[in-house]
Amino acid sequence: MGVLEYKFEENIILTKVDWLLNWARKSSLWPMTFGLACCAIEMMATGASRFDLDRFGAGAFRATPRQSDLMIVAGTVTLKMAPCVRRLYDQMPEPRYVIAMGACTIGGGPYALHGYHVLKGVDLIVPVDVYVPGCPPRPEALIDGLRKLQEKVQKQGLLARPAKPAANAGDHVLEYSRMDGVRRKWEETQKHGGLTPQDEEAAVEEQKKKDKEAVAKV
Amino acid sequence: MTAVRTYFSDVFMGLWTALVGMSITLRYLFSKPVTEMYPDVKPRTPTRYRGIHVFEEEKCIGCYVCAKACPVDCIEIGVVRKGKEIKITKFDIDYQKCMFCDLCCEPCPAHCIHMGPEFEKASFTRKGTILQFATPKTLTEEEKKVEKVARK
Amino acid sequence: MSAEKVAFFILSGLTLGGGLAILFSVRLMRAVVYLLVSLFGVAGLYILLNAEFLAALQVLIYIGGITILMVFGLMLTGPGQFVNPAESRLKAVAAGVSSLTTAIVLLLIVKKTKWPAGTQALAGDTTAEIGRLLLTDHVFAFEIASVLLLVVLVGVALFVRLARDGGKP
Amino acid sequence: MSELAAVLPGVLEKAGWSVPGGLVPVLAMFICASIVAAAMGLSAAVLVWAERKLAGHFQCRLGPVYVGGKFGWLQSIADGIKLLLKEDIIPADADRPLFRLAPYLVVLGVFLAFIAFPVSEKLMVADLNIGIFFILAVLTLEVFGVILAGWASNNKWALLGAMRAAAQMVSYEIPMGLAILPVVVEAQSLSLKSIVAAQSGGMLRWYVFQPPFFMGVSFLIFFLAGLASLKRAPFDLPEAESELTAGFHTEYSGMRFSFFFMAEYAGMILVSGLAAALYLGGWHGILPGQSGAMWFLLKTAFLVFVMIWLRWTLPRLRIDQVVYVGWKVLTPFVLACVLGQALMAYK
Repeated sequence: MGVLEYKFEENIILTKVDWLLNWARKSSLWPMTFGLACCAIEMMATGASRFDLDRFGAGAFRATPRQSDLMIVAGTVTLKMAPCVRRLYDQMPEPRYVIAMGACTIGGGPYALHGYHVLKGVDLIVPVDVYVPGCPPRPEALIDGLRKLQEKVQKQGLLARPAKPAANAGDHVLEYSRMDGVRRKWEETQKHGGLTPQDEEAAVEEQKKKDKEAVAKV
Repeated sequence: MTAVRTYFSDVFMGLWTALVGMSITLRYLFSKPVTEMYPDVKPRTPTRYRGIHVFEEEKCIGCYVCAKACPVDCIEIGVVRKGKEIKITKFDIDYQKCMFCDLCCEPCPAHCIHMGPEFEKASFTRKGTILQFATPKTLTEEEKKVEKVARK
Repeated sequence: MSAEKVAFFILSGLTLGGGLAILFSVRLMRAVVYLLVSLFGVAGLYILLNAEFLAALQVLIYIGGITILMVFGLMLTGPGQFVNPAESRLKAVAAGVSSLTTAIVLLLIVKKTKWPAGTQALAGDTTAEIGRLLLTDHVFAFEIASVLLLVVLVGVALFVRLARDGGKP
Repeated sequence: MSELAAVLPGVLEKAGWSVPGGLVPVLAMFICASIVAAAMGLSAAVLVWAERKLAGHFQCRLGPVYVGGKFGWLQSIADGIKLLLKEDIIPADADRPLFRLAPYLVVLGVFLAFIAFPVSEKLMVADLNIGIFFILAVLTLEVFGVILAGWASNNKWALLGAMRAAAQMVSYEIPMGLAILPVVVEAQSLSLKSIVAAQSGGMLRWYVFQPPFFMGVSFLIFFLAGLASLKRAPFDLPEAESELTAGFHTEYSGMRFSFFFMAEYAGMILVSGLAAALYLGGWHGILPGQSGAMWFLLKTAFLVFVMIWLRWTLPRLRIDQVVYVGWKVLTPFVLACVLGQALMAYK
């Protein structure tokens, strides 16, 4: 999609085409079969008969990241699993979306303060589109998150260049570079054994500061 | 001879079991779907369901007991006390951490915090998952000085 | 130029081009794909000769059977180049001599043979005729071929059995 | 197609376009090809929607509801547009030309097979005198494409899927090919048109119901072998999700993946249609004298429904079970059927 994106000024026809393309994307968000912990059970329930994710066209769970559009990160992301999550995200073709499901995924959950082995929020490694709180969220809550994501997808500008940059245009850059900071720090400390949560937070803060400076310069 | 008999009975049983399975699925095809039409029909959560908290600000006495009881430290309370008058300036619950264990509601002496029936709080940002329950107030300079914000 | 002629040149181009490509490709898997192209060209030529049955047979047996068998074998290897060009000079010389002799012999045969030109078009449905001939005039060849295949089948089954039972028949 | 070529000059003259006489057959060819392609794509889209809807109801769910209209009519359209828009990924270590070629081969195989597809007496592109044999032959292209896809992806799951596909398809082509022999012996022709024409005169003349049911058994075998060659459940080992991620198309995304998808669903229609034409009397109706494309489509739709029904009923077999069924059950049974029918014909 990269070739055509944002190459045209906004006009009526393009807005219509945009609407159509966005409609197609939001009505066919195929999730990846990918569960990490207890939230995955609720995710499966959401796909099953009583809640039926397929009603929204999002029921075709694909086993391979190459064919899926949506990664529902369902469950605690441990530091050991984090690189795999990131790799799976990298393997998905654009446009791709991420739903962070459950407290652990959003910000570490019960492990937020003292969990030495848990990633404090999956948005440190992949850009998250919708956060669904709950421990674990009800299937309905996940469906609510999916609906929110559909709203977001419908508002995307694809072919037409948006009149002004979207409010959160810089966010993803921030998320990416922040992740790089954490990763680097983590790899460094790996050499002399282990990374404490304080180290990680410090790295995040440091990177945030750097990002802000970089953004301010731009 | 038994080998031959097993062979033919296996073939027959293979076909027969497939047919039995198919008759069962056919029955389900014509039975009524059990799906709940969630966004159109809102579900009624069970009476003791532990969803997003309900906070009654006027009852709260700002004693921090709930925050102390919280095993994951997700409640943040700000209070301004002037004599007997209590002003709750902040009552944030961080749903990045909250695990809906109900331990905050039990010790509350004023019975001002409850587990509610709500669950739809999906947000586009990480910050959006920290919910502010206290009504926003403008504080005077004097009040700002005496405000106590506590996490625990 | 009539449509048949155009088709003939395209198809023979495919056949010969595919054959040449097999020779010059260094990756085995691609060579198999070129073989596919070449065999398809041959099948097309059969259709031009009104021999649809033979064409379908060509596709079914050669593409559906032989190339798939080749690919199946190749899948046990990895991607990349396999041909090691000219290990020794002696081999290259031997290969050159043998291919040259083959070429000369083939040329001589082509020159000596009198190619009878068909004077009339064949009947539309050659399939029934093939079937009749196979079971009347050529029944002996037909039966010999089937007996040979049966022997191969039984032999393979026996070998597999021997391998499984550890050499005891 | 020949009818179209005969009618075409008149139509062109009416429209006021002058086309040299030599180009008319070419033009007819193009028109036929585009009609077949459009019909194939459209029917595959409808079938994808139907399968999702039926799958839902088989599991007491609803299937697509919100996407366009009441029954999610537009679901396949949305899927199609989305797949078009997806990023097209070719893995760095893949064999690029072969990786690109494979999906086209798969679609080409099914597409070519539709040439001899007998919808009704008039509605078929070409009545080849080797019709059914031709279809079996070009379907092998699909097998080749699948195996090529698995190899070119340079992915272990894709490779394993492709090897399974090769083993399975080679072993099921034999019962499938042999299963049509009783019909050919009875009809004395390979042309689908004359095979169907030989079954006119009511339901009892259909080949499935011919005593002593050699052809009934071979219908069952043809259908099962067809399922296996389409890689559909319970024979979906080449793309077994739980063990091989997505099998031979693990590395395919977006448009290229949708080619495999389309070929599978078009193949379902193809195999069902063939079974309907060979054994269920094609375009002939239940009562003598009834005929028309409607009947053929109804029978095909029913067989497609049975395929979907089977998929949502049975679990996946193991690879050794699949090969066992192919070689040790279907092949002996179908050989017995061929022998029996030949003896019947000899009298």
